[in-house]
Amino acid sequence: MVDKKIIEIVDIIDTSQVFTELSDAQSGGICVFIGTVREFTQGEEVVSLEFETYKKMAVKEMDKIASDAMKKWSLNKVIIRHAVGLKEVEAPVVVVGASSAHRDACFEACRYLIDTLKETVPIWKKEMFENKTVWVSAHP
Amino acid sequence: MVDKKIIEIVDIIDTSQVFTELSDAQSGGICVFIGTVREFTQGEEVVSLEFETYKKMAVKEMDKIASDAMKKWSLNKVIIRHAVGLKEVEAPVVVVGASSAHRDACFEACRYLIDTLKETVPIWKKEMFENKTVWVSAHP
Amino acid sequence: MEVLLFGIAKDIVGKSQLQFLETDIIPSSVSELKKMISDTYPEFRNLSSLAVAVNSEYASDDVPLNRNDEIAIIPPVSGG
Amino acid sequence: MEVLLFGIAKDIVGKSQLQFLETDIIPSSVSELKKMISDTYPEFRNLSSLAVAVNSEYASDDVPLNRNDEIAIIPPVSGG
Repeated sequence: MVDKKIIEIVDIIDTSQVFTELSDAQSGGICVFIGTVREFTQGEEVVSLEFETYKKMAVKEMDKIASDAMKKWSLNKVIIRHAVGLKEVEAPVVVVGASSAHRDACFEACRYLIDTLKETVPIWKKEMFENKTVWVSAHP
Repeated sequence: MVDKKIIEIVDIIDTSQVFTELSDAQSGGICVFIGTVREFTQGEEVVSLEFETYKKMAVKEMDKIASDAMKKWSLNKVIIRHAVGLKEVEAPVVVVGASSAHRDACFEACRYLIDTLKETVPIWKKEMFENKTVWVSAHP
Repeated sequence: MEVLLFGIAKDIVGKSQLQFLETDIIPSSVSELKKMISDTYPEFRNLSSLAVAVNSEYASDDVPLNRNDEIAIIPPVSGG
Repeated sequence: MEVLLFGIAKDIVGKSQLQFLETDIIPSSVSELKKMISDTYPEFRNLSSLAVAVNSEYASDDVPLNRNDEIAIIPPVSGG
Protein backbone atom coordinates (compact mmCIF):
# COMPACT_ATOMS: atom_id res chain seq x y z
CA MET A 1 0.00 0.00 0.00
CA VAL A 2 3.03 2.28 0.38
CA ASP A 3 2.82 3.53 -3.18
CA LYS A 4 -0.72 4.72 -2.53
CA LYS A 5 0.29 7.18 0.17
CA ILE A 6 1.89 10.50 -0.64
CA ILE A 7 3.50 11.93 2.50
CA GLU A 8 5.64 15.02 2.19
CA ILE A 9 7.06 18.08 3.88
CA VAL A 10 7.82 20.63 1.16
CA ASP A 11 8.86 24.25 0.83
CA ILE A 12 6.15 25.23 -1.62
CA ILE A 13 2.82 23.53 -2.28
CA ASP A 14 1.69 23.23 -5.89
CA THR A 15 -2.08 22.76 -5.79
CA SER A 16 -2.46 22.19 -9.53
CA GLN A 17 -1.45 18.51 -9.45
CA VAL A 18 -3.36 17.33 -6.38
CA PHE A 19 -6.29 15.77 -8.21
CA THR A 20 -4.05 14.08 -10.72
CA GLU A 21 -2.04 12.65 -7.82
CA LEU A 22 -5.17 11.25 -6.15
CA SER A 23 -6.89 10.07 -9.31
CA ASP A 24 -7.47 6.36 -9.67
CA ALA A 25 -9.58 4.15 -11.96
CA GLN A 26 -11.26 2.52 -8.96
CA SER A 27 -12.31 5.85 -7.45
CA GLY A 28 -15.58 7.64 -7.98
CA GLY A 29 -14.77 10.43 -5.55
CA ILE A 30 -11.84 12.53 -4.41
CA CYS A 31 -12.06 14.84 -1.41
CA VAL A 32 -9.32 17.37 -0.71
CA PHE A 33 -8.85 19.94 2.02
CA ILE A 34 -6.36 22.77 1.63
CA GLY A 35 -5.39 24.99 4.53
CA THR A 36 -4.36 28.49 3.53
CA VAL A 37 -3.02 31.58 5.28
CA ARG A 38 -5.90 33.75 6.41
CA GLU A 39 -5.46 37.50 6.55
CA PHE A 40 -7.13 38.01 9.93
CA THR A 41 -6.95 36.05 13.17
CA GLN A 42 -9.35 37.23 15.84
CA GLY A 43 -9.56 40.60 14.16
CA GLU A 44 -5.81 41.14 13.89
CA GLU A 45 -4.11 41.42 10.53
CA VAL A 46 -1.57 38.68 9.89
CA VAL A 47 1.43 39.68 7.78
CA SER A 48 2.69 36.14 7.29
CA LEU A 49 3.02 32.76 8.94
CA GLU A 50 6.16 30.78 9.58
CA PHE A 51 6.08 27.00 9.84
CA GLU A 52 8.76 24.97 11.52
CA THR A 53 8.88 21.20 11.81
CA TYR A 54 10.73 18.27 13.32
CA LYS A 55 10.83 16.73 9.89
CA LYS A 56 11.81 13.14 10.63
CA MET A 57 9.09 12.77 13.24
CA ALA A 58 6.51 14.77 11.27
CA VAL A 59 6.81 12.47 8.27
CA LYS A 60 6.48 9.44 10.57
CA GLU A 61 3.35 10.87 12.23
CA MET A 62 1.83 11.84 8.87
CA ASP A 63 2.47 8.34 7.59
CA LYS A 64 0.73 6.86 10.65
CA ILE A 65 -2.29 9.08 10.09
CA ALA A 66 -2.51 8.06 6.43
CA SER A 67 -2.19 4.36 7.33
CA ASP A 68 -4.81 4.66 10.07
CA ALA A 69 -7.18 6.33 7.61
CA MET A 70 -6.63 3.49 5.13
CA LYS A 71 -7.53 1.01 7.86
CA LYS A 72 -10.64 2.92 8.93
CA TRP A 73 -12.00 3.54 5.43
CA SER A 74 -11.75 1.88 2.05
CA LEU A 75 -9.45 4.35 0.29
CA ASN A 76 -7.49 4.09 -2.91
CA LYS A 77 -5.02 6.92 -2.44
CA VAL A 78 -4.17 9.31 0.38
CA ILE A 79 -2.11 12.49 0.38
CA ILE A 80 -0.75 14.51 3.29
CA ARG A 81 1.57 17.32 2.27
CA HIS A 82 2.61 20.17 4.55
CA ALA A 83 4.66 23.23 3.72
CA VAL A 84 7.31 24.79 5.94
CA GLY A 85 8.97 28.20 5.95
CA LEU A 86 7.52 31.66 5.56
CA LYS A 87 4.04 31.86 3.98
CA GLU A 88 2.16 34.94 2.83
CA VAL A 89 -1.61 35.49 2.97
CA GLU A 90 -3.54 33.09 0.66
CA ALA A 91 -0.60 30.69 0.34
CA PRO A 92 -1.51 27.01 0.69
CA VAL A 93 0.16 25.48 3.74
CA VAL A 94 -1.32 22.00 3.93
CA VAL A 95 -3.03 19.60 1.55
CA VAL A 96 -4.80 16.46 2.71
CA GLY A 97 -7.00 14.27 0.57
CA ALA A 98 -8.25 10.82 -0.28
CA SER A 99 -9.86 8.97 -3.15
CA SER A 100 -12.40 6.19 -2.77
CA ALA A 101 -15.04 4.27 -4.69
CA HIS A 102 -17.87 6.11 -2.92
CA ARG A 103 -17.92 9.60 -1.50
CA ASP A 104 -18.68 8.86 2.16
CA ALA A 105 -15.25 7.32 2.68
CA CYS A 106 -13.20 10.10 1.10
CA PHE A 107 -15.14 12.86 2.89
CA GLU A 108 -14.80 11.23 6.31
CA ALA A 109 -11.16 10.33 5.74
CA CYS A 110 -10.28 13.84 4.56
CA ARG A 111 -11.74 15.34 7.72
CA TYR A 112 -9.93 12.79 9.85
CA LEU A 113 -6.62 13.53 8.13
CA ILE A 114 -6.67 17.27 8.82
CA ASP A 115 -8.10 16.96 12.34
CA THR A 116 -5.51 14.39 13.38
CA LEU A 117 -2.66 16.21 11.67
CA LYS A 118 -3.45 19.30 13.73
CA GLU A 119 -3.38 17.25 16.93
CA THR A 120 -0.29 15.13 16.53
CA VAL A 121 2.11 16.18 13.77
CA PRO A 122 5.12 18.12 15.11
CA ILE A 123 4.72 21.29 13.08
CA TRP A 124 4.64 24.71 14.68
CA LYS A 125 3.07 27.85 13.31
CA LYS A 126 4.20 31.34 14.22
CA GLU A 127 1.87 34.20 13.35
CA MET A 128 3.69 37.36 12.37
CA PHE A 129 1.69 40.51 13.07
CA GLU A 130 2.79 44.09 12.49
CA ASN A 131 4.29 44.44 15.98
CA LYS A 132 4.59 40.95 17.44
CA THR A 133 4.89 37.26 16.73
CA VAL A 134 2.85 34.49 18.36
CA TRP A 135 3.42 30.72 18.44
CA VAL A 136 -0.10 29.44 17.78
CA SER A 137 -1.68 27.28 20.52
CA ALA A 138 1.44 27.48 22.70
CA HIS A 139 -0.41 29.00 25.64
CA PRO A 140 -3.80 28.09 27.11
CA MET B 1 -22.37 37.86 -3.65
CA VAL B 2 -22.80 36.79 -7.31
CA ASP B 3 -19.10 37.16 -8.07
CA LYS B 4 -18.29 34.70 -5.30
CA LYS B 5 -20.16 31.84 -6.94
CA ILE B 6 -18.77 29.92 -9.88
CA ILE B 7 -21.57 27.94 -11.54
CA GLU B 8 -20.86 26.20 -14.81
CA ILE B 9 -21.73 23.38 -17.17
CA VAL B 10 -18.63 22.62 -19.25
CA ASP B 11 -17.41 20.07 -21.77
CA ILE B 12 -14.10 19.38 -20.04
CA ILE B 13 -13.16 19.96 -16.41
CA ASP B 14 -9.70 21.34 -15.70
CA THR B 15 -8.89 20.43 -12.11
CA SER B 16 -5.62 22.34 -11.98
CA GLN B 17 -7.21 25.73 -11.33
CA VAL B 18 -9.84 24.82 -8.75
CA PHE B 19 -7.89 25.90 -5.66
CA THR B 20 -6.84 29.14 -7.28
CA GLU B 21 -10.48 29.80 -8.14
CA LEU B 22 -11.59 29.22 -4.53
CA SER B 23 -8.67 30.95 -2.87
CA ASP B 24 -9.44 34.03 -0.81
CA ALA B 25 -7.52 36.13 1.71
CA GLN B 26 -10.31 35.68 4.28
CA SER B 27 -10.24 31.89 4.00
CA GLY B 28 -8.22 29.50 6.12
CA GLY B 29 -9.71 26.42 4.52
CA ILE B 30 -10.84 25.15 1.13
CA CYS B 31 -12.69 21.86 0.71
CA VAL B 32 -13.25 20.36 -2.73
CA PHE B 33 -14.95 17.22 -3.91
CA ILE B 34 -14.35 15.83 -7.38
CA GLY B 35 -16.48 13.09 -8.83
CA THR B 36 -14.69 10.90 -11.35
CA VAL B 37 -15.59 8.03 -13.66
CA ARG B 38 -15.07 4.75 -11.84
CA GLU B 39 -14.06 1.67 -13.81
CA PHE B 40 -16.44 -0.75 -12.12
CA THR B 41 -20.07 -0.40 -11.05
CA GLN B 42 -21.39 -3.32 -9.07
CA GLY B 43 -18.69 -5.53 -10.49
CA GLU B 44 -19.31 -4.61 -14.13
CA GLU B 45 -16.68 -2.84 -16.18
CA VAL B 46 -17.76 0.58 -17.39
CA VAL B 47 -16.36 1.66 -20.75
CA SER B 48 -17.47 5.27 -20.45
CA LEU B 49 -20.19 7.53 -19.11
CA GLU B 50 -22.31 9.97 -21.02
CA PHE B 51 -23.79 13.01 -19.31
CA GLU B 52 -26.74 14.93 -20.67
CA THR B 53 -28.31 18.03 -19.15
CA TYR B 54 -31.17 20.47 -19.39
CA LYS B 55 -28.64 23.23 -19.24
CA LYS B 56 -30.79 26.28 -18.53
CA MET B 57 -32.51 24.57 -15.61
CA ALA B 58 -29.33 22.85 -14.37
CA VAL B 59 -27.51 26.16 -14.04
CA LYS B 60 -30.49 27.63 -12.18
CA GLU B 61 -30.61 24.68 -9.77
CA MET B 62 -26.86 24.74 -9.21
CA ASP B 63 -27.07 28.45 -8.48
CA LYS B 64 -29.83 27.82 -5.92
CA ILE B 65 -27.71 25.15 -4.21
CA ALA B 66 -24.71 27.49 -4.02
CA SER B 67 -26.85 30.32 -2.64
CA ASP B 68 -28.47 28.03 -0.08
CA ALA B 69 -25.03 26.86 1.05
CA MET B 70 -23.93 30.48 1.44
CA LYS B 71 -26.96 31.11 3.64
CA LYS B 72 -26.40 28.01 5.75
CA TRP B 73 -22.65 28.50 6.28
CA SER B 74 -20.26 31.41 6.34
CA LEU B 75 -18.50 30.85 3.02
CA ASN B 76 -16.25 33.09 0.98
CA LYS B 77 -16.42 31.34 -2.38
CA VAL B 78 -18.38 28.44 -3.80
CA ILE B 79 -17.89 26.46 -7.00
CA ILE B 80 -20.22 23.99 -8.72
CA ARG B 81 -18.99 22.84 -12.12
CA HIS B 82 -20.37 19.85 -13.98
CA ALA B 83 -19.17 18.29 -17.20
CA VAL B 84 -21.38 16.94 -19.99
CA GLY B 85 -20.70 14.62 -22.90
CA LEU B 86 -18.78 11.38 -23.11
CA LYS B 87 -16.32 10.72 -20.27
CA GLU B 88 -13.71 7.98 -20.02
CA VAL B 89 -12.59 6.18 -16.85
CA GLU B 90 -10.79 8.52 -14.39
CA ALA B 91 -12.13 11.67 -16.05
CA PRO B 92 -13.44 14.31 -13.63
CA VAL B 93 -17.16 14.88 -14.12
CA VAL B 94 -18.09 17.22 -11.30
CA VAL B 95 -16.28 19.67 -9.03
CA VAL B 96 -17.90 21.23 -5.98
CA GLY B 97 -16.09 23.21 -3.33
CA ALA B 98 -16.15 26.05 -0.86
CA SER B 99 -13.73 28.26 1.02
CA SER B 100 -14.30 29.59 4.52
CA ALA B 101 -12.49 31.13 7.47
CA HIS B 102 -12.66 27.88 9.47
CA ARG B 103 -12.74 24.31 8.19
CA ASP B 104 -16.06 23.14 9.64
CA ALA B 105 -17.99 25.37 7.27
CA CYS B 106 -16.23 24.39 4.05
CA PHE B 107 -16.36 20.66 4.85
CA GLU B 108 -20.06 20.71 5.66
CA ALA B 109 -20.87 22.94 2.70
CA CYS B 110 -18.89 20.79 0.29
CA ARG B 111 -20.80 17.70 1.34
CA TYR B 112 -24.09 19.57 1.06
CA LEU B 113 -23.22 20.78 -2.44
CA ILE B 114 -22.58 17.33 -3.90
CA ASP B 115 -25.45 15.62 -2.04
CA THR B 116 -27.97 18.22 -3.16
CA LEU B 117 -26.62 18.36 -6.70
CA LYS B 118 -27.21 14.64 -7.05
CA GLU B 119 -30.80 15.05 -5.85
CA THR B 120 -32.03 18.04 -7.77
CA VAL B 121 -29.88 19.12 -10.71
CA PRO B 122 -31.26 17.95 -14.07
CA ILE B 123 -28.25 16.01 -15.29
CA TRP B 124 -28.51 12.43 -16.48
CA LYS B 125 -25.78 9.84 -16.56
CA LYS B 126 -25.73 6.90 -18.95
CA GLU B 127 -23.35 4.07 -18.15
CA MET B 128 -21.90 2.43 -21.25
CA PHE B 129 -20.91 -1.19 -20.68
CA GLU B 130 -19.49 -3.59 -23.25
CA ASN B 131 -22.93 -4.85 -24.33
CA LYS B 132 -25.50 -2.43 -22.95
CA THR B 133 -26.19 1.10 -21.76
CA VAL B 134 -28.03 2.04 -18.55
CA TRP B 135 -29.53 5.36 -17.45
CA VAL B 136 -28.40 5.54 -13.83
CA SER B 137 -31.15 5.66 -11.18
CA ALA B 138 -33.90 5.62 -13.79
CA HIS B 139 -35.52 2.48 -12.42
CA PRO B 140 -36.19 1.47 -8.81
CA MET C 1 -46.64 23.98 -26.62
CA GLU C 2 -43.41 22.02 -26.61
CA VAL C 3 -42.37 19.45 -24.06
CA LEU C 4 -38.62 18.85 -23.81
CA LEU C 5 -37.43 15.32 -23.18
CA PHE C 6 -34.15 14.29 -21.57
CA GLY C 7 -32.28 11.13 -20.61
CA ILE C 8 -34.41 8.03 -20.52
CA ALA C 9 -37.53 10.09 -21.32
CA LYS C 10 -36.01 10.87 -24.70
CA ASP C 11 -35.28 7.17 -25.26
CA ILE C 12 -38.82 6.13 -24.28
CA VAL C 13 -40.51 8.60 -26.59
CA GLY C 14 -37.88 8.29 -29.31
CA LYS C 15 -37.36 12.01 -29.78
CA SER C 16 -36.12 15.02 -27.86
CA GLN C 17 -39.40 16.90 -27.74
CA LEU C 18 -43.14 16.49 -27.98
CA GLN C 19 -44.93 19.09 -30.02
CA PHE C 20 -48.53 20.14 -29.39
CA LEU C 21 -50.05 21.88 -32.38
CA GLU C 22 -52.12 25.04 -32.09
CA THR C 23 -55.20 22.95 -32.65
CA ASP C 24 -54.28 20.22 -30.11
CA ILE C 25 -55.89 20.08 -26.73
CA ILE C 26 -53.05 20.73 -24.29
CA PRO C 27 -52.79 19.30 -20.77
CA SER C 28 -54.08 21.90 -18.34
CA SER C 29 -51.81 21.00 -15.41
CA VAL C 30 -48.64 19.15 -14.53
CA SER C 31 -50.59 16.16 -13.27
CA GLU C 32 -52.59 16.02 -16.49
CA LEU C 33 -49.38 16.10 -18.55
CA LYS C 34 -47.93 13.27 -16.47
CA LYS C 35 -51.07 11.20 -16.94
CA MET C 36 -51.17 11.89 -20.66
CA ILE C 37 -47.56 10.95 -21.24
CA SER C 38 -47.77 7.84 -19.04
CA ASP C 39 -50.92 6.67 -20.83
CA THR C 40 -49.26 7.10 -24.23
CA TYR C 41 -45.88 5.66 -23.15
CA PRO C 42 -46.57 3.23 -20.28
CA GLU C 43 -42.84 2.74 -19.72
CA PHE C 44 -42.88 6.04 -17.79
CA ARG C 45 -44.74 4.16 -15.04
CA ASN C 46 -41.64 2.00 -14.47
CA LEU C 47 -39.37 4.92 -13.61
CA SER C 48 -38.24 5.62 -10.04
CA SER C 49 -39.80 9.08 -10.25
CA LEU C 50 -41.17 11.52 -12.78
CA ALA C 51 -40.99 15.28 -12.42
CA VAL C 52 -41.99 18.16 -14.62
CA ALA C 53 -40.31 21.53 -14.98
CA VAL C 54 -42.26 24.59 -16.04
CA ASN C 55 -40.12 27.45 -17.31
CA SER C 56 -37.05 25.62 -15.99
CA GLU C 57 -38.31 25.26 -12.41
CA TYR C 58 -39.62 22.12 -10.76
CA ALA C 59 -43.43 22.29 -10.77
CA SER C 60 -45.80 20.43 -8.46
CA ASP C 61 -48.77 18.50 -9.82
CA ASP C 62 -51.28 21.32 -9.42
CA VAL C 63 -49.32 23.89 -11.44
CA PRO C 64 -51.37 24.96 -14.50
CA LEU C 65 -49.78 24.83 -17.97
CA ASN C 66 -50.01 27.51 -20.61
CA ARG C 67 -49.25 27.33 -24.33
CA ASN C 68 -46.22 29.62 -23.97
CA ASP C 69 -44.56 27.77 -21.09
CA GLU C 70 -41.31 25.91 -21.58
CA ILE C 71 -42.16 22.45 -20.30
CA ALA C 72 -39.72 19.63 -19.62
CA ILE C 73 -40.09 16.03 -18.49
CA ILE C 74 -37.50 15.32 -15.79
CA PRO C 75 -36.80 11.61 -15.30
CA PRO C 76 -34.73 10.58 -12.23
CA VAL C 77 -31.60 12.74 -12.19
CA SER C 78 -28.16 11.19 -11.79
CA GLY C 79 -25.55 13.91 -11.95
CA GLY C 80 -22.32 13.88 -10.02
CA MET D 1 22.71 13.15 24.90
CA GLU D 2 21.15 15.88 22.80
CA VAL D 3 17.68 17.31 23.26
CA LEU D 4 16.22 18.97 20.16
CA LEU D 5 14.11 22.09 20.67
CA PHE D 6 11.43 23.38 18.35
CA GLY D 7 8.99 26.26 18.10
CA ILE D 8 8.42 28.13 21.34
CA ALA D 9 10.71 25.67 23.18
CA LYS D 10 13.59 26.95 21.08
CA ASP D 11 12.63 30.54 21.91
CA ILE D 12 12.40 29.82 25.65
CA VAL D 13 15.77 28.12 25.85
CA GLY D 14 17.38 30.43 23.30
CA LYS D 15 18.93 27.67 21.22
CA SER D 16 17.86 24.75 19.05
CA GLN D 17 19.32 22.00 21.22
CA LEU D 18 20.43 21.19 24.73
CA GLN D 19 23.65 19.25 25.01
CA PHE D 20 24.44 16.89 27.88
CA LEU D 21 28.13 16.16 28.19
CA GLU D 22 29.52 12.68 28.75
CA THR D 23 30.15 13.67 32.34
CA ASP D 24 26.68 15.20 32.96
CA ILE D 25 24.04 13.32 34.84
CA ILE D 26 21.27 12.74 32.29
CA PRO D 27 17.57 12.54 33.07
CA SER D 28 16.61 8.90 33.41
CA SER D 29 13.05 9.19 32.11
CA VAL D 30 10.75 11.45 30.13
CA SER D 31 9.15 12.77 33.32
CA GLU D 32 12.56 13.58 34.79
CA LEU D 33 13.54 15.44 31.63
CA LYS D 34 10.30 17.44 31.76
CA LYS D 35 10.91 18.32 35.41
CA MET D 36 14.53 19.28 34.77
CA ILE D 37 13.72 21.53 31.83
CA SER D 38 10.74 23.15 33.60
CA ASP D 39 12.84 23.81 36.71
CA THR D 40 15.58 25.43 34.64
CA TYR D 41 13.19 27.32 32.33
CA PRO D 42 9.97 27.95 34.30
CA GLU D 43 8.27 29.38 31.22
CA PHE D 44 7.66 25.78 30.10
CA ARG D 45 5.07 25.57 32.90
CA ASN D 46 2.97 28.19 31.10
CA LEU D 47 2.55 26.14 27.93
CA SER D 48 -0.74 24.43 27.05
CA SER D 49 1.06 21.10 26.97
CA LEU D 50 4.54 19.66 26.87
CA ALA D 51 5.43 16.40 25.16
CA VAL D 52 8.66 14.56 24.58
CA ALA D 53 9.67 12.44 21.61
CA VAL D 54 12.20 9.65 21.95
CA ASN D 55 13.69 8.49 18.67
CA SER D 56 11.05 10.53 16.83
CA GLU D 57 8.06 8.89 18.55
CA TYR D 58 5.87 10.40 21.25
CA ALA D 59 6.98 8.96 24.59
CA SER D 60 4.94 8.78 27.78
CA ASP D 61 6.34 9.97 31.12
CA ASP D 62 7.61 6.57 32.22
CA VAL D 63 9.77 5.92 29.14
CA PRO D 64 13.44 5.62 30.15
CA LEU D 65 16.07 7.72 28.35
CA ASN D 66 19.44 6.51 27.12
CA ARG D 67 22.50 8.49 26.08
CA ASN D 68 22.11 7.43 22.45
CA ASP D 69 18.44 8.32 22.08
CA GLU D 70 17.35 11.18 19.88
CA ILE D 71 15.26 13.27 22.26
CA ALA D 72 13.01 16.19 21.33
CA ILE D 73 10.89 18.61 23.31
CA ILE D 74 7.50 18.95 21.61
CA PRO D 75 5.62 22.09 22.62
CA PRO D 76 1.93 22.37 21.57
CA VAL D 77 1.75 21.59 17.84
CA SER D 78 -0.09 23.90 15.45
CA GLY D 79 0.23 22.55 11.94
CA GLY D 80 -2.44 22.85 9.28
